[in-house]
Amino acid sequence: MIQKRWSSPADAVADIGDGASVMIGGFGEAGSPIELIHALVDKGSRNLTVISNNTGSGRVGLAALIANGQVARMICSYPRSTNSMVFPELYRAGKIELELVPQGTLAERIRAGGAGIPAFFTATAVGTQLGEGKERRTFDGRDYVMERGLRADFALVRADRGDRHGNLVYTKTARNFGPIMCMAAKVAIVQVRQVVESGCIDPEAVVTPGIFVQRLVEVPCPEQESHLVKEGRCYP
Amino acid sequence: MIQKRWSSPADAVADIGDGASVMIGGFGEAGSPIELIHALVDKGSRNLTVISNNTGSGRVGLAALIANGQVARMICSYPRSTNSMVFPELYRAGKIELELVPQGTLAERIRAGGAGIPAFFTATAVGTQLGEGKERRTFDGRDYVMERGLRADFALVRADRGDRHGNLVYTKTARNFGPIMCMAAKVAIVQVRQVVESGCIDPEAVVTPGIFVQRLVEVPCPEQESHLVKEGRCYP
Amino acid sequence: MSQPSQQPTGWSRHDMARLAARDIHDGAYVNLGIGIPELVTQHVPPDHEVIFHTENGLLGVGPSPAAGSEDPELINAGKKPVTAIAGAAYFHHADSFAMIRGGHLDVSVLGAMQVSSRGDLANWSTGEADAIPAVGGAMDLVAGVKRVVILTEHTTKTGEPKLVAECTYPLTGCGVVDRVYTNLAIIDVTPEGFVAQEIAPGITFRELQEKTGAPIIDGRPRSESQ
Amino acid sequence: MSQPSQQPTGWSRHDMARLAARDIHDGAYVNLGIGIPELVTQHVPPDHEVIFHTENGLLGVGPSPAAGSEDPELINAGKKPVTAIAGAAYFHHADSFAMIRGGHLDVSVLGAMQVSSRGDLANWSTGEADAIPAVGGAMDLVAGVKRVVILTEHTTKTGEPKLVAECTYPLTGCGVVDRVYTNLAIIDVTPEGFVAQEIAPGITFRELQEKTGAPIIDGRPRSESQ
Repeated sequence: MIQKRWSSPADAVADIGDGASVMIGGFGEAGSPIELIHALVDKGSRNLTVISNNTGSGRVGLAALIANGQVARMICSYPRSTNSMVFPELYRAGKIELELVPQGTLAERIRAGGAGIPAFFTATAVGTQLGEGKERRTFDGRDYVMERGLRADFALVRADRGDRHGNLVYTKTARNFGPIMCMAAKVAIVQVRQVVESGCIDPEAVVTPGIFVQRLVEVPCPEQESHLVKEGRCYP
Repeated sequence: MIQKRWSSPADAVADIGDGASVMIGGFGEAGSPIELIHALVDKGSRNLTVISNNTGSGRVGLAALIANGQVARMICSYPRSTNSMVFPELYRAGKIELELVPQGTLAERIRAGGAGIPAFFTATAVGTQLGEGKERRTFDGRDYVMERGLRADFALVRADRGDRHGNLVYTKTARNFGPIMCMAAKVAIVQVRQVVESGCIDPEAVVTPGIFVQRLVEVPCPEQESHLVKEGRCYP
Repeated sequence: MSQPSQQPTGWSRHDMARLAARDIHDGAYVNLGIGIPELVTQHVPPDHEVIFHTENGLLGVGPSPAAGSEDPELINAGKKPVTAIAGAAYFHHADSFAMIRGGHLDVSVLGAMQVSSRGDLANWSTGEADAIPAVGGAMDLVAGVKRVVILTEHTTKTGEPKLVAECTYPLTGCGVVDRVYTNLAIIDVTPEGFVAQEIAPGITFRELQEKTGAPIIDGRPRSESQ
Repeated sequence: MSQPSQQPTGWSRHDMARLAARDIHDGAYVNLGIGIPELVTQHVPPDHEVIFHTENGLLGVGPSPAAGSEDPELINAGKKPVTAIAGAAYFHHADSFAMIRGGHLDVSVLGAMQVSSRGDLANWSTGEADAIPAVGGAMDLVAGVKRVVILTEHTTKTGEPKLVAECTYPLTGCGVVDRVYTNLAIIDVTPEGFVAQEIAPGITFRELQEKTGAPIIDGRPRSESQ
């Protein structure tokens, strides 16, 4: 029988080793899998490449993972925000690498990776610093750059509900990068607010079909990153 | 106020002119917008390029459009089926052109067209007749061919329900090419079983967001292609 | 009695947003950048329905929620809480940028650090060695959306022109800007360079030219020119 | 009394489907082609859960519907009516082929016209001038799915070998086939060519070799070899 449910965040991330590439869902705190990230902080894997839109806030969640010195390289579109100081400090100190990618190109590279597309062309970033060094090509009179599909060893994602087959639905704008990161990772690890019986999610409304999900962990009441930041909390 | 609802199939297709490119949804009869196709037969536009997975059955729907001599060129993956004789006859007689495309490449080319991707690479068809003449390239030790995004002037699509904003949900495997064809056409024309009030479709469960839809026509009881074929019906 | 001489400041930020909103057609799909562009939502003409898109996965952004009813999972690209209208739709990031890159959005309203008379836009980086580079979705928006309009103060806080002959900051896109709304004027980017279409009350064309880092053509109807 | 000599025919189609089903691991995601591969659904071991994918947009294909309860909007890639299991999901064609092309499916079970000892597969066209070419999703499946297995009669109706040194029909894919189940044997495609792993009862290795258009290595455990 298919049973993708795992007992705890710690179990679910236990095989994320040093040097792994890890996609982490979320746009700011919305959709950020904070319990899975904290489990990865506990696990202590180092030299990670993290692919995520942002770099976290305060000293919890993704920011805690970075502050803990576990991340060697970030691939992201927007590594700063109001309460983001961990990444900037390490970046200025030369202790973390950054590959800056336009947000839509980042999303499409992840989707391409998941869809078996090794490369595609986009007009985004043509003629800018972020397009430099990239193969350029004209189609129908317009210039494009070639971008590569992006895959990862693991994805950490937060969804709303899931079933034992791994089918997922999300909440509002917390959906963001979750579905495409599940597609692009060899092992997609998802924390959901609730695990439901198979058949409880309308098959017409499934957002991530179970084939893209390997592990599911129930976290009924996830921490709210912005609350923790406001309280000045630090993880661990 | 946004109101994408049009009064009839005839009105909705009235500006599809000679030489237009038209994507037509459906996988076999499932999702085939038969009333919109029949309206296009009535309209009589000629020299069309039609992009559709199949070529229709019997002498109704897409097969009727082809039989009526309106289609100069088909781009499709599977132009024959049990009850398909119209296309084979015209093809053997040299009266219709065929661009044969693997089904997944066809789907991805349509999605790419809708997503502003002019070209991408896929391993599908490498080393086969359908990969011949295509640019070939190696990424990470594997060979791929380059495929171009596909757009069209119009799309004819069938969905289940829609609202005045153009949001759509589909039925089961009748979804197939509808969502991506709506994305890839300048003007997506959709027949739905029911037009509902905005807000009646759960925003989490919308399959095609309204931005991809230009015209909506209510056809409460669409004809069933297989019934018409069984009865030996001919359109018009 | 003579009034103390005052530097005319032209339009307010809300004026600018109102002028930009006036030019957005009924039924348009619009993405708003962070800052002054956000004010556009408050000035949509009452007989117009405009659908606002936020790149983090929502079409049909509604007004800000009442205090206390914010949902941390319903936010805009600026990570501020929003609401959703009836007829909204949620989708993932790849689908969201398919809308942008695929040319499905009608208008992108963005802020700017610099705009050149060729329509180049710089709005993501000062290029300083110490700065943390962060681009977000700006490059995708300018490359993909049908019409790109800029809402910005005409000059920097220190009085430097933001409308220039050549951008000195790193570019967001080349030749992408269609129109600029500033506190001083509405300026189109044309093959001939900047063309003023409307000038704020109390501002002369000469003042406008003085505060602009590239030649401007006066494109106003003759009756309005001073 | 001597029995009249009979040509041994080996396994039935259901035997072949059962053998293929036996080799599909619990929890696998599987796409089935049209024809003999469709029989695999009937032979999944009772302690295994296998999820069937159909490329026209359904994961979790269930058994055929009872007569009279067919839904023309719930069909498989062969356009036959099917049902959906609890835990199924519907999706559009681009997402469906993202599963295929992206390597998310574990097994693709297909029919064949020819398979070469290098693993080339021909199953979409006779290449005849008069034929209507039709490819469907076969090329995507063989290029994308992790493991490609073939279920086919060992020879054509006229007795020609389907397992050959070189395919003479147009290819579906190059070097893509992992294993072939025929009525005579289970044969792996290896760097050394065809290797028989199991031979149907009543069939000798020599008979198998005679009906095969390329050399076969006997790869059976020594105890089973004849």
